[in-house]
Amino acid sequence: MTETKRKTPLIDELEKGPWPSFVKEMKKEAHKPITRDAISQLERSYEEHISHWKHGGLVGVMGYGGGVIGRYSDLAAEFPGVAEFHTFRVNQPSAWFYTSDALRTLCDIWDKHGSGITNMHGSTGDIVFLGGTTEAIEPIFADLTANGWDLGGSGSNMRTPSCCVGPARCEWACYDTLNACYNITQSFQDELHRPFFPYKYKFKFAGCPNDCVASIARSDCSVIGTWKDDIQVNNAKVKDYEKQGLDLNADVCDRCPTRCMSWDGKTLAIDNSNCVKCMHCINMMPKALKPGKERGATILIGSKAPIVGGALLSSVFVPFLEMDPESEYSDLKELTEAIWELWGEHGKSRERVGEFIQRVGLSNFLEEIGLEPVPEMVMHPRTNPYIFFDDEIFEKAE
Amino acid sequence: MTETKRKTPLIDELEKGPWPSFVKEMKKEAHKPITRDAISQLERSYEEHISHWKHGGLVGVMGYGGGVIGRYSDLAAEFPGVAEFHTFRVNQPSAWFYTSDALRTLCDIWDKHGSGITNMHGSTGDIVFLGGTTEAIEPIFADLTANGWDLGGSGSNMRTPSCCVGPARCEWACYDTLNACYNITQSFQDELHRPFFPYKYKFKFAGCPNDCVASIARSDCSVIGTWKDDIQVNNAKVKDYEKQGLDLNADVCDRCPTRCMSWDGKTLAIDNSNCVKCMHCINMMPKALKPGKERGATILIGSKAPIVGGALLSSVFVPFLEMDPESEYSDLKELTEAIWELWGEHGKSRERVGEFIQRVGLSNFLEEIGLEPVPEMVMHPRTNPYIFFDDEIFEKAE
Amino acid sequence: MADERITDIGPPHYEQFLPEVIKKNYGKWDYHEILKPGVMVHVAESGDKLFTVRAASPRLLAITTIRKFCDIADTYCGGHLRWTSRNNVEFLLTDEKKIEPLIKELADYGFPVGGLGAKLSNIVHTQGWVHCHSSASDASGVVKAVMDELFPYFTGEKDLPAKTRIAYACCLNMCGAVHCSDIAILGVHTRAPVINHAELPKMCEIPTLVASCPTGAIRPATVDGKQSVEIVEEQCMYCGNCYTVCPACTINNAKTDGISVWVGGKVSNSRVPPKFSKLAIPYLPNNPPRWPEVVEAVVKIVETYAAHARKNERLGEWIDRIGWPKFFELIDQPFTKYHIDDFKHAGETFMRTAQLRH
Amino acid sequence: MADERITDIGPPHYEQFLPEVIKKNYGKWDYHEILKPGVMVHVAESGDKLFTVRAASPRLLAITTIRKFCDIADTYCGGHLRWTSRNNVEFLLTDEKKIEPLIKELADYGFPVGGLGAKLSNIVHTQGWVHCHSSASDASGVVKAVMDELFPYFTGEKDLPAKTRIAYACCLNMCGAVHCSDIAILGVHTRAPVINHAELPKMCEIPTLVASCPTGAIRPATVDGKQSVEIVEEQCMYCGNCYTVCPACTINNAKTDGISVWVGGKVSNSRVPPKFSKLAIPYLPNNPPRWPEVVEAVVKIVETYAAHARKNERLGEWIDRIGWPKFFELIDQPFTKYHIDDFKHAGETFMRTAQLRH
Ligand code: SRM
Ligand code: SRM
Ligand code: SRM
Ligand code: SRM
Ligand code: SF4
Ligand code: SF4
Ligand code: SF4
Ligand code: SF4
Ligand code: SF4
Ligand code: SF4
Ligand code: SF4
Ligand code: SF4
Repeated sequence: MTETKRKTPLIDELEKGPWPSFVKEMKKEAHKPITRDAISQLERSYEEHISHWKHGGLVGVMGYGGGVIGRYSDLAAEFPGVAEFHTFRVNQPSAWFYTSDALRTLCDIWDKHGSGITNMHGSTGDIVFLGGTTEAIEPIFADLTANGWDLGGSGSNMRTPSCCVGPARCEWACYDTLNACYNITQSFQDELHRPFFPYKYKFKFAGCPNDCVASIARSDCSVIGTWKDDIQVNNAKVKDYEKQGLDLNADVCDRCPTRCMSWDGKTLAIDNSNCVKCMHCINMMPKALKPGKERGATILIGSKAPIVGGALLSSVFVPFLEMDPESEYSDLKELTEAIWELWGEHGKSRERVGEFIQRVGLSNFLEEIGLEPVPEMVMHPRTNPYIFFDDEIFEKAE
Repeated sequence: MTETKRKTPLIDELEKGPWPSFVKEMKKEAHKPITRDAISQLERSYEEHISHWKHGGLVGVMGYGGGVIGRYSDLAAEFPGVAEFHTFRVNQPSAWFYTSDALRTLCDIWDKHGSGITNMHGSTGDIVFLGGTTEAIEPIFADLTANGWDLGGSGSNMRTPSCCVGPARCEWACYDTLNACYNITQSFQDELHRPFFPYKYKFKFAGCPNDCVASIARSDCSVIGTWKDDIQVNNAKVKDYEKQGLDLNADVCDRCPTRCMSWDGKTLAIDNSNCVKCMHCINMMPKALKPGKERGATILIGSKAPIVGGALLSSVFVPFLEMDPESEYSDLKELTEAIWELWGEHGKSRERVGEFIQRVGLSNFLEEIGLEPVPEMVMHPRTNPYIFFDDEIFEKAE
Repeated sequence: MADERITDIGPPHYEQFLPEVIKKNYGKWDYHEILKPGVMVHVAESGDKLFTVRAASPRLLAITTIRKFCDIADTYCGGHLRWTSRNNVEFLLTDEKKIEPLIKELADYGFPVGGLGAKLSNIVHTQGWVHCHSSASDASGVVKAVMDELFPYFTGEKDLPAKTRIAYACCLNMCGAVHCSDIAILGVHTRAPVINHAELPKMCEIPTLVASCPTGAIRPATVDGKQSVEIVEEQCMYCGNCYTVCPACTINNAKTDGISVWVGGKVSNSRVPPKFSKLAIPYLPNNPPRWPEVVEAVVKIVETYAAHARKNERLGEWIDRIGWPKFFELIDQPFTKYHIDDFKHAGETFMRTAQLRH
Repeated sequence: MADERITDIGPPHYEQFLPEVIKKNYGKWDYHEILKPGVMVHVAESGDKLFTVRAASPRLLAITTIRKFCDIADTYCGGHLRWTSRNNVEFLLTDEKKIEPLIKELADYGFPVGGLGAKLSNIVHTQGWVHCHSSASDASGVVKAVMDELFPYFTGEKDLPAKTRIAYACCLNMCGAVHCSDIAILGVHTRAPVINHAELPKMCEIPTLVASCPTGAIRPATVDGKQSVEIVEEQCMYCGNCYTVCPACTINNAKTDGISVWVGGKVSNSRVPPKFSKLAIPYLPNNPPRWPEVVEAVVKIVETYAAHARKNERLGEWIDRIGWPKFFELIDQPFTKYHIDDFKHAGETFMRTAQLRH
């Protein structure tokens, strides 16, 4: 292991213990001067309880508005290796599947141009190359694209979409998340690379309501698989679960949010008209139950972290949308474009679409994008009587 | 029945039908010119679909700021009888108990001075004398007080407190609602009659969480009886209810909000530490179950109708307060005075205390009135990270 | 001195109005039982019994009627009666044999009994055209029209799953627990106030008026050289608060005022916490003397609830169980843009889960 | 032309990375089963089986390690592997016999397996002092310190009632699902930014800066004759948004930055709708390299949850069942004024029912 410039007793402490150590990881690349200085500067932060990074100026790939996050050390004199320490967001393949060959190619590129340390993956889903100089930006990009890779998003644009493992490995996928994620990413390359929105816009694709990509909490457009018809039940296998010790009443029926199921020791009766597709019973008995056959997705809009108006979860826009790959997701794209147009024109700078909807009112927003209001969009109708009446009410009332 | 000035075919329609008719009631007093004109003007409103009353100027009893609502007709020329048509709010006795003698006295006073029509009772709880002239105000007041009655509240002051029937007739009363209501009303006569608050302030006293005076929805201070110890259970009588057809599981145990009860056909087991005192099980089986013996009340603050900031329900201030009549409710009075002082000084005009608390923040409000925050005050702690930290956190953290 | 003004005496002490059986058993009641529609008994630990007969009331009562009630109370109840928090009148007896004659006399006088237990009780309501300036419709008339139709649910002739509370208010001030009722009927203004610029400067303080508007729709303006205000119509949601503080901002409008219907509120803490009522029907026309559109809509809601809900399930609990989409389908009313909240905390009502029925 | 710049090609198509067994059974999986900690099998309708071995990862990986993973994948998995949405690495096999050797090789290399099913999975986290300018604390270090202690809950040595998701973010920007986690650990600034008045006019647009503050604490001001801003300290709740838009408003503070702990959030729609995490502990000191106060508090919460919750009950579901007062009692932390919401929709969180445990 190459020596760092200074002793690092504090972070060395974190090489101990059973959980894999990020310090060990950094040190694995300490033969690179840039990484060595990153380690030293980190030790300094541990000593002083403060970050030594500064905001980035505008750095990036020619013609792209995003994909590179500029970062500079405020201790550049002491640690010249990290004077520039930018990150590169490389658009991951759908559901983070790789072959060893593909990964080695990526490693080679990063070995050649940067720190050799990565995040697998960033919170938005990208492969993150952590720490490179301004000079290296174009060469890295050239090597990436030459090998079939491209950058992901940053700044006020569409961000890199991501998806759950879906039909590739999961029996519950209600639509093809990998295909949808790939298709949307490819169709909106311009919006991904060239910021022109009021703020960021994220897509996440989950194959069922378990939402294994946290789409409802972390994406402006959350596409969550679901179904319309009856849950598929194999009663013999339900019985098997019972024999193996599952308490059908306590662990399944009583935990159903609408209590629409009952078990008499032989038949699991489900009032499917009151099933809200929560997945719980299916999760409990993967061999015995399956989502229905008429499948699609619920489209929810607007989740985000707290900045500035408070965190939001996405809310229902389209209760059920067919997600046939043949259609190339034209309905979803149309909806998306209508949203972008309205928000793009009237959204304030740094106003996420979820906040924008709250500011202008959901009804007004729907009217502008041409979507009919349906009761599925709300937990309950308004409780306050402050209604803006249009003239049409008098006609309707006659 | 005396003739009104004009035919009243529209409201006459409402003399028909099985429900007691307010039109018949009005006509019972149509021998009085004032009432005759009130009837005629009402018919006019039915024809024209609009009210013909105008705002009151300042009318009232000498030395009082409230108790009389001034009202004038905008058709005074046509209906001189109702040129002035004020209402008098007479403070009802606790829980609306009367003797026929007392009622006859009230009827005589109103017969002598006014329209002879009343509301038994107004929504706040007062006896409402409906329709009298400005001239009649002082004479009515003199006759009332001479007979032991006084006016209730209106305007920006304490409003007439009211209470449920409580220990007078109800087996579930957890404190003496009639006594508390009377005591508070008497103690705060000045605040009731002489407006000096930013807006109105209402008290309602309910003997148990059934809240038969809708206190949690309609009073700035809602005093709701509750208990601390275990529900009193008579299992033999539970069994009787079962025999009479009550489904203990479906109708009782499964409807308990915390599901803290179970019934094995013999014993009703209650995990009292998880009972939230909702009353449901007791309501279902009045002969078998009773609230515990260690009784008191929860004090909740701030409910109101929608004007201006939206409707509010009251929220928990004191989870459990003893309500011993011997104490003269000194704790409740102290709390009330602290609230009035703070709101009185800093509340905006026409800002109810519930809105004021939201504007300044519950924590700040509590700090000012000297009440400790407890988790019972909230459904859950904050979800947003926008915390105003004081210096004390650093000390605590050490 | 005979002339001394008496003030601040407060209400008479309640104790003098309590019947002997109550004084004796005050706070010592053991249980109660509903004996038949409108009649219940409370049994004390001592074994004493108190019978209550509950009669309907239009709330607006002539002193003639009150005196009649007094006579009835003297005959059957030793002069003892009370009113309830929902404006029904209750006769308090100790002699069980007098119940039937009492009921008969009340009925003959036009006051049916009922409203006890899992029934429809009286409609809490407000002044309307009988006494209030800001009413968008009458109160007593709508209540009468609705109760005439729902009468069997009060008397117990028809069954209900649980206590059912209807309330009526004639404007957004909502003088009654309208905002927390199983069914709330609410008079609504639907047009911005018309300003009388000639009167305004004389009658109203402009800063107070401007501050009164929750949406900030009112701005100071000079009209015909006079200081007055203007209202940005698109920002006005017709709350009438400006009218309350300034009579020169007339909100009443004979053509466009109407009635809205709200559902699913409750007050008690029983089973589920108290709930606000939610918008079911934004606007129905104002058609006196019998408001047929309103009556029809309310009856439809009550009948649907009666047919579908489970025992002890309040209207709001039932809707929560079946979901709002199903509710709108069952009552045959459209879901419109008006149903979606757009006030201060609107976002808190959006459906932020994929838990949906399809 | 070799020199032509390639752009907008997007990510490679996923299909080329899928193992044969997946291509063949794509969308035709029948069920899965967890075979042992960290190992599951998916069985296709065809009968084909796909085994997954899930290994821990610190997320921050050296290319040296990734290359090692590639070698391992070549040996056991025909070169196939993937990462999960919580940054674990999954090895995909068809040969059951290779599972044990694979696990051993991973363990030898320092990468234990686990995190499947009702277990603690990896901590989703952010950059911290490794890369971000606005971090109130480090990210990877806190995660490492916590996971070292909670390790048995990842490997399955210790049981948990249900899936348990911890997330970490180093500032209020919350780059991760911190706001909807069973346990969220969040770096917090606790002092208003310090303004560099000399630099500010050069670096930042004043109107944008003023608009960036959610509480309106920032006002334009002239300082030493230069256009700059001032911050009303009482209005600042340290969100750092001004620092994001203007580097001259430094929010980092070595003395006062600290860590808060949040609980009870979730993302899935299973049983109960998704929930935000709620504040459990407002402030703990920032003590690298092992943050003992934070570790202790988080361990206490996990242990209490493990000891008290029912099967399949997520942390937030458990708290909802027992009530917040009990939760604070059990984890032995005080309820303070900081726990009461005072942001925009604060009133919506007040307890508006008398349903209480006493
Ligand atoms: C790298 C990454 C964290 C990580 O360690 O994984 C990250 C890093 C930053 N985020 Fe983030 N965010 C990252 C995922 C997220 C997520 C999670 C997600 O996408 O699922 C969120 C929450 C979801 C959301 O979008 O709301 C997130 C919410 C934010 C916010 C607050 C946005 C809001 O509306 O509340 C900011 C503030 C901003 O935009 O100025 C922000 C800003 C930033 C900046 C650019 C800070 C800044 O002002 O310059 C960080 C750069 C750090 C650095 O030094 O590289 N980051 N950020 C993640 C992106 C990697 C990737 O592309 O895969
Ligand atoms: C008479 C009564 C209605 C009735 O028919 O019973 C009534 C009548 C009026 N109320 Fe009320 N309120 C009456 C109980 C209520 C209640 C119910 C209660 O107290 O339980 C409420 C809802 C609870 C609350 O306090 O919020 C109520 C909420 C309002 C409001 C809205 C207050 C708010 O903060 O949202 C106003 C508007 C105002 O204060 O300017 C209001 C204003 C008025 C005024 C004074 C209208 C005005 O601006 O002049 C009404 C006079 C009508 C008239 O012509 O006599 N009235 N008012 C009730 C009082 C009788 C009594 O003393 O017993
Ligand atoms: C007389 C009265 C109190 C008073 O001081 O005037 C009263 C009296 C009783 N109430 Fe009540 N309640 C009275 C208004 C209320 C109200 C207030 C309101 O309606 O505005 C409520 C809250 C309503 C709401 O939630 O919206 C109310 C919610 C209850 C409940 C809870 C019902 C529920 O499950 O939600 C019970 C328990 C029950 O009925 O099982 C109850 C039970 C009772 C009992 C059985 C209590 C007892 O043991 O004596 C009394 C007679 C039964 C009845 O009416 O069915 N009382 N009760 C009020 C009669 C009003 C009327 O004329 O109809
Ligand atoms: C691999 C992964 C998807 C991916 O594309 O990467 C995945 C895979 C599976 N998830 Fe998941 N989930 C994955 C992240 C998530 C997330 C997102 C997150 O944690 O940020 C969630 C939402 C968590 C939340 O609610 O906060 C998630 C909520 C679920 C649930 C619902 C659990 C619940 O009851 O709340 C299930 C059902 C179950 O476990 O019974 C589930 C079930 C499953 C199953 C059993 C589905 C299947 O049949 O294959 C998969 C393996 C089981 C496991 O991990 O226990 N998965 N799953 C993710 C693994 C992350 C990890 O490394 O731990
Ligand atoms: S979200 Fe559903 S479909 Fe996707 S991996 Fe999770 S459980 Fe499977
Ligand atoms: S999926 Fe959820 S809602 Fe539907 S039956 Fe199963 S447990 Fe109930
Ligand atoms: S609130 Fe409780 S104590 Fe009072 S009358 Fe109703 S049930 Fe009885
Ligand atoms: S009072 Fe309510 S919470 Fe308590 S045991 Fe009875 S039903 Fe359950
Ligand atoms: S609800 Fe409105 S119109 Fe009706 S009495 Fe109250 S203030 Fe007057
Ligand atoms: S009616 Fe209400 S919203 Fe309209 S101008 Fe008047 S105060 Fe403002
Ligand atoms: S949470 Fe804050 S400090 Fe951490 S990476 Fe995101 S923006 Fe940077
Ligand atoms: S840290 Fe946040 S609250 Fe404080 S001044 Fe900056 S933007 Fe405003």
